[in-house]
Amino acid sequence: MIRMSDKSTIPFGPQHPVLPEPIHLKLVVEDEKVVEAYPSFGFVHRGLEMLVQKKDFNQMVYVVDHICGICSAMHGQAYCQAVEELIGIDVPERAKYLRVVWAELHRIHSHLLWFGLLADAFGFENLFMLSWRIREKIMDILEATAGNRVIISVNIVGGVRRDIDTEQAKWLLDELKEVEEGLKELEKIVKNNYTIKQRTVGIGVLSKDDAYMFGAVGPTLRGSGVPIDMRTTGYAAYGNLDFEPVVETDGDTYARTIVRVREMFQSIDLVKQAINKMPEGEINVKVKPNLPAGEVITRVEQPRGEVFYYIKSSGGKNLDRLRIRTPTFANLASLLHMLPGSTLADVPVLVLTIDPCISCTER
Amino acid sequence: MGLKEFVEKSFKKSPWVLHYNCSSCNGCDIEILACMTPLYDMERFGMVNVGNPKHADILVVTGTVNHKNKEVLKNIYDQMPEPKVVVAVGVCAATGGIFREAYNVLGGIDKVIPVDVYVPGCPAKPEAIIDGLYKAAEILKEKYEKMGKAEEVLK
Amino acid sequence: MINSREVKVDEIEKEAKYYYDNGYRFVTETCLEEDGKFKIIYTFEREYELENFHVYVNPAEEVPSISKIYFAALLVENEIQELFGVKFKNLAIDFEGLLFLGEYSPISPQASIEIMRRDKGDKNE
Amino acid sequence: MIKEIGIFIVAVILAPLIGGFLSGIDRKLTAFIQGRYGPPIWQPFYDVIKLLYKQRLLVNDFQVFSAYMYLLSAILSVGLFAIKGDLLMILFIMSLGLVFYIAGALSTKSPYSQVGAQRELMQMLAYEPMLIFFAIAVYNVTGSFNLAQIMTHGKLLLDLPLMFILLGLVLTIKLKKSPFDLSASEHAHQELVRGILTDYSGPYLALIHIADWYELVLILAMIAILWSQNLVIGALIALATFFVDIVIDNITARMTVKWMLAFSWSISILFTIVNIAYIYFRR
Amino acid sequence: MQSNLLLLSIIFPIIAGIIVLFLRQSSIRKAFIATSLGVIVLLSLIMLATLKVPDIFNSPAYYNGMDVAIKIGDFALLLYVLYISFKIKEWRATFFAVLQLVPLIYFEFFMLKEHEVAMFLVDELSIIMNLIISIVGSLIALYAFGYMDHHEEEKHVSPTRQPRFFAIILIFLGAMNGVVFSNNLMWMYFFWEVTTLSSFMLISHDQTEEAIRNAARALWINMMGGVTLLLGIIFIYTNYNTISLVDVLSIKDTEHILLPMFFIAFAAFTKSAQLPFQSWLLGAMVAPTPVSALLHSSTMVKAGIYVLLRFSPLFRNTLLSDFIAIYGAFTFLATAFLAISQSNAKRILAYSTVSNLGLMIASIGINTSSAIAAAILLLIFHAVSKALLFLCVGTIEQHIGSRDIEDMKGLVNRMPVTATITFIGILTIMAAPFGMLVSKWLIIEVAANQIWISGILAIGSALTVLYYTRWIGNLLSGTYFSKRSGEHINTAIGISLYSLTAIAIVLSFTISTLYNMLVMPQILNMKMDVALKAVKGYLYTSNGGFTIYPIFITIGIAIVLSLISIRKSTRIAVKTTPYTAGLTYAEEDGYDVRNYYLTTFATEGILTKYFNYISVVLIAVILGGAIL
Amino acid sequence: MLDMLKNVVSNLTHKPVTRKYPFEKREPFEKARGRIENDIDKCILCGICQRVCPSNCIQVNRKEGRWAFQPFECIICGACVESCPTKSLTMAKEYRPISNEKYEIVQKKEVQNPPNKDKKEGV
Ligand code: NFV
Ligand code: SF4
Ligand code: SF4
Ligand code: SF4
Repeated sequence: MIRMSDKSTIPFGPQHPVLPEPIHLKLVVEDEKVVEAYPSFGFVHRGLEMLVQKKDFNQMVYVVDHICGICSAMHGQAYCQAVEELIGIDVPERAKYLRVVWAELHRIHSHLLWFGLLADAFGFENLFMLSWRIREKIMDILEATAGNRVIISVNIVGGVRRDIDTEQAKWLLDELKEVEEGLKELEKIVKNNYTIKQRTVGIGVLSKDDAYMFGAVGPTLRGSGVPIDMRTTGYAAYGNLDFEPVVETDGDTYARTIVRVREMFQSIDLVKQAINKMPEGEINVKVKPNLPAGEVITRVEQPRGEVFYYIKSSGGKNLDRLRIRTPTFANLASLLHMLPGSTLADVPVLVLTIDPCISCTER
Repeated sequence: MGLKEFVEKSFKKSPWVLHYNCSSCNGCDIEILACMTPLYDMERFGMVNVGNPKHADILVVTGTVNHKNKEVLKNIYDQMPEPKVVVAVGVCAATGGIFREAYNVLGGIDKVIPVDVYVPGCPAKPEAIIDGLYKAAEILKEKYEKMGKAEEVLK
Repeated sequence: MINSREVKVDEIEKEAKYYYDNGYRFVTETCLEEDGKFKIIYTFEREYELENFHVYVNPAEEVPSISKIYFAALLVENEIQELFGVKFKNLAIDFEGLLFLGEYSPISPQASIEIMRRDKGDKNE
Repeated sequence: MIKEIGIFIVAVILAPLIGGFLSGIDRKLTAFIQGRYGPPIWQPFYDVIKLLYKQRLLVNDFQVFSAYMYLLSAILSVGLFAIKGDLLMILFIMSLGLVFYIAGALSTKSPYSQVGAQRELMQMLAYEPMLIFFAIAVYNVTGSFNLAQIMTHGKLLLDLPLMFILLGLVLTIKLKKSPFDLSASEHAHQELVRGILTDYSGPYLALIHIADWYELVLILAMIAILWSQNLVIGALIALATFFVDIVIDNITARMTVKWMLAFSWSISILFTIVNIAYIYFRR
Repeated sequence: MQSNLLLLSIIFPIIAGIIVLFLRQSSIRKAFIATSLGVIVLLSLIMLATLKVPDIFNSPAYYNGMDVAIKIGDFALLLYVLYISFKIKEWRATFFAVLQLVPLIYFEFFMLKEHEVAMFLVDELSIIMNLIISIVGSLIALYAFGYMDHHEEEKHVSPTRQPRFFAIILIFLGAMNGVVFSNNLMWMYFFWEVTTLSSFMLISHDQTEEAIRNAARALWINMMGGVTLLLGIIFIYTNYNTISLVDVLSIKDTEHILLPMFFIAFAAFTKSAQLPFQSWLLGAMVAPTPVSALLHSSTMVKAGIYVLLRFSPLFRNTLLSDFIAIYGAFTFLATAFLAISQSNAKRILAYSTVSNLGLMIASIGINTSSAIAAAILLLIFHAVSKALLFLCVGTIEQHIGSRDIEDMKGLVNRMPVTATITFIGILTIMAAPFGMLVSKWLIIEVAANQIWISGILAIGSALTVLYYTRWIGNLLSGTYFSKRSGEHINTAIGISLYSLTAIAIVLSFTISTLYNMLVMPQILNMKMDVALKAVKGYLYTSNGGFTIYPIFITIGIAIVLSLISIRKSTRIAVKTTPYTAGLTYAEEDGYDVRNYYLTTFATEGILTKYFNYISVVLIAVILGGAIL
Repeated sequence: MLDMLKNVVSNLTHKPVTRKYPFEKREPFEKARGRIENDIDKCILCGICQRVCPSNCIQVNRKEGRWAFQPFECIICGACVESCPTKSLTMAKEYRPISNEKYEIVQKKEVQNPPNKDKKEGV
């Protein structure tokens, strides 16, 4: 007698249109209800951490920039901050502000991108188009200021490579105003659309304690009511800027969406503040070609949460060890917690609710 | 216009795109997605993203091949019906780009499947991707013409 | 610079429990090679303050997993097990070395000390 | 008889042209709604022709039969509609085709197409009763299921305003548009890859597309006969419904199966009862 | 002569059955049974050809003997039921047996004034029933040759219990003929009880605990029906002083008829396993499959429908009739719902049977000429198709050891013939242009101005399509890489499967002839105007029409085209694996999707509970309709 | 849903925002990084570019006077351009055109022209 299993198993990925990135979930479902989910990663694993052995610490900036195309500048920033701390140099003030500007622009573009994908995951094509349309403005800004649309590679150890002059700054603020208008429209849509609420409210609920103990970070954590935001530690120029972590308390997909939408407004505000407060001056300092020995941990708030950089050096041009724990990696545990018990239709939404970035995760 | 011409034109006018991200850094992927969005709108050329190899004519691959996804890439390629064209977007897909030396990377996708069009750039600009796809559509048409002959030979 | 204290391998669980009970959040574990041994740094956080401790592991030793205490440690421990070849015991879910690497990838690629041999058949899922 | 055969053939030839054209308009309009230009109007024809001449990729033999069955029954139902057959019978023939379409998808062993097929079954469960309700309501007004007789009535819309809305709903479900694009969707990005269509490929996918066009025309025709006094107006009403459906597609997210069943059943039962009560009240 | 023929068609199977009991040698027994079955079929064909119906037939020479025998039989049967109910401690059966015994004694000895009534009333309805009983019944019995051998082998039954089995089957066939031919209501009652008893004995055939428990349930529920049937007859007699069916049917003054009609309808409900009595039919699925096919889908449960049809003119245009319609429609919908949550093929078929019986009852309740026609058509087509499906499931179960439709995934590769036949069987039961669907069309068409009923029917039919479609999908699933194997089919099994398939298709194909020959005259008998006409595959009423040939042609074209396409494909097509998101496809432990059983909405248990409550209320309403 | 409707209506009444590439080409931004170009005349073959390149895609061979560049490995980061002492390396704003095959750009110092010589790369 050939007995098939009582439950259905459905592969979700690696090639799947909802997730632009390859990740495989083996879903065990009953009717449409997901009973268990077994993840399998590694389709993007390249082994970039080990490139420290082959590239010197200056070249590594470009490598970490290419860890991910979405949060690339912030990876560079985190890495540079770590190395700078290791060497013990102080970055010029202007560079710090510039880093804030680009980081926050990245945050906006990343959130808009995510928002589009989420809309796509619950089948709202028009919203996807809308949010990506708004996003193109940011891409233009990035290209105009840094030279590339996606991987801008502006950070180097000791500062930044490019400057934003006053004229460009003014243009940038004008463009941001338009983005802000678009975002307002977007916010209204999210808050008032019945179907979106049906698909997000109460989906993927993560309680405050769970979120905290599963080590969730970023909007995933803040959507559950825990106000942890690395930017409040005041790295780069954040110490001089005025902002509060965005927190929502419901802990469901909707709350996380709202957190991200509000963060975009916050980011626009931060960019404005940074540009207004930006002092004149140098944008980078020269660094010596050799590193001192030591280990450093830095943490930087990425769009998806805090990234954790550990570097260890024992002198020389190359680092001994670079270790990156990305926000998605930290959030995956929460995802695995949320998946069982959801419905199949909600799986894409749930996967996207933590805003997964697999290339970050797997490096 | 005769039927034959119309069919050939159809192949050029309706290339369906399948996008597979094969350990890329997302940079190229989001640019491909950007091609679908209103500002670049690749649907003007009849290109739609189908997400299913069995419906696709053009396989757009970003990123390098690593040990885990080379089979996936091969499977997807095999499940596409002829005529089919492969476009490698980004330098990763061409040679492995900056990841070449990492331990889990095999190199460009041409190590696994034949590639027809290379779109350089890191990431490739949306304009370049559209160029690439347009070129791919032309190659698709040529391949169809060749395939028709192959079929005649079979008969 | 980081400060971290050394603990013994069999005290890991106790320490983790201590942090758990005191409301610390798990951040990550970092593995590196030092003088033919593996050093695993455990990092916890409370109110933006990091707390670290580390252990030295002999290549042949098995490390007790804290994934039963902190579920979040599951992935990182699997990762270390896979990329370095350090064996963890009592993992909540053991991916058996197929979390990141494929069947034909190099074995424990981030470590120069090789301890793991792959003798499993087809499990590439 | 000869005349009827003539009409049958003409309808069968015209319907896919109209259907393809409409779906071209659909795509163009959707594009405009999203702020872009979109494909040329003739795009669906290019697509289908291209698919027809692609290589055949088969998973099993039954697939082929299913695709043909789906297409042929769609053709038959449109033809019968054109020669003014029995409304109920047309609906049954439509569902015959669907049975094969779904069974074909179920038989292919791809998890996505199977889940898609299951969902399509649910969708069928949602709209099939609506269509029968519609037929019944029409009967209650005109006293007949025969289209010829139904069409003598002229302004059915005034009697059946709610059933008209139901038909609009059916159209949305049939077109696989948001919020009901569960089993597959017009757009690629959805959780089931292409859902029920996943394993149909090449020429067979083309057959299914053509069949979809037939069904689109059929449902639009059903809407049109609500104003059979002047079929031009009827056609305009149908097109307006089509337009509204496209707009709805663009302002809603995809919903879940559960929601769809609950919604469509409660709406259809409520609307039918209210509407029929209204008919008797008007008498 | 003709009445002797009728008598023979009742007596012969019974005698043959008794003889079979003593034939211990397998080959002789089989030969004997086969000949008897042949005789039975022949008899019914002769009757079809020669009987001038409708008419009453009498054979005074045998009347008294029969009558006395039946009277004795009545008591013997009830006492036997008492005995077994004691033995298996089924007190409800005891209770109902006593409840029958007491009125029976009173009725037979103190009320009934002896006067002779005609023995047989035969009209087209009886002929139809008789044809179903003999032809379908014989084919099923033939099938049982192969089935029972395998069954006993599997269960290690020794010594063989086959003589008992076939004896009961044969006796049952005779009894069924008795039910449909009898003019004397008391005879009908007797045969009715015989069918109950044979059902009990066949359900408990395997003698397992579960079998006995379920058989006991079937027994007591059907005994309850027996009580009400008897009560109905007694009421009729007290009011109209007759137990002759012909006389009853010609009653003009219908003032007192409704209450007995309710009782009879109640009996019909129990026999047809309508809600809330469906549990016995589901339990009966433990019986060997031929039993399920014969008794519990195609013939015995139809006795209820037959009785209702028979008496339907008496309650035409009454509130009772309307309520029966609603009740039937409700059963149709509710059991269709229940069927959706099932993955056990036999339970699906059982629920579907109940559901279809409900549909027939609903259309009898609607009680217009087209509705009755639809009911009769349904009766015919359902009997053939459902028997076929049951037999298919039986065959499949013996091969793969499971009757779960999930286990039938890819069956077409393992058992190509049976799977194809099952596929066709399912098609004949749910898809146009086959008879079942045509009848359904007719019912919806005639019910169109009864909103409640038509609404229920609309949803119910969609549900029916749902649970059959996914079964088809499972049967035919597979890829070019699936393991294939040939199939060996036992001759007896083969003959019956093939002939049933052929009958199912041919009957659908010749639906207009069938209608004109057998159904329409029956409608006329019932003194109704014929609204439904049929010519050359075109059935039409004044409201609409259904034509079947174009659909057959369509299917034909599809077959031809796909054959061409597949043949062409072998040259240029690539046989590929199903899409699995890019993972390497593995045929055996690939990804697998079960059907949706909607268990997240409601489970069978809960639904059954609520549906039972509703149905009890509905029966109470029917009673109200009868009294008012 | 009405907010979305407003958006729909405004989109329908306005011209699409699509940039009609390739029919209308946009001017690249001032700072855009398109592709690197080497003015071999200015190049002194110092090899700094080779050393800073994170992607190892420049090979300078002073003896042979050969400056080789793998355009399909270059990530267009601009590090080489910034560090080139003679500014012989420049960043062009236009992106590198697509191609049917990979190639290598080899420039020789001694040879006057042609400056660009394409050669298929043998990977
Ligand atoms: N935010 C972010 Fe990353 C990082 N680090 C992470 O998961 O996007 Ni690609
Ligand atoms: S080519 Fe560049 S942007 Fe594209 S995937 Fe590779 S590293 Fe990322
Ligand atoms: S750095 Fe400039 S000058 Fe030196 S080799 Fe490179 S291109 Fe020539
Ligand atoms: S742009 Fe960057 S990657 Fe390209 S050659 Fe120059 S340094 Fe190397």
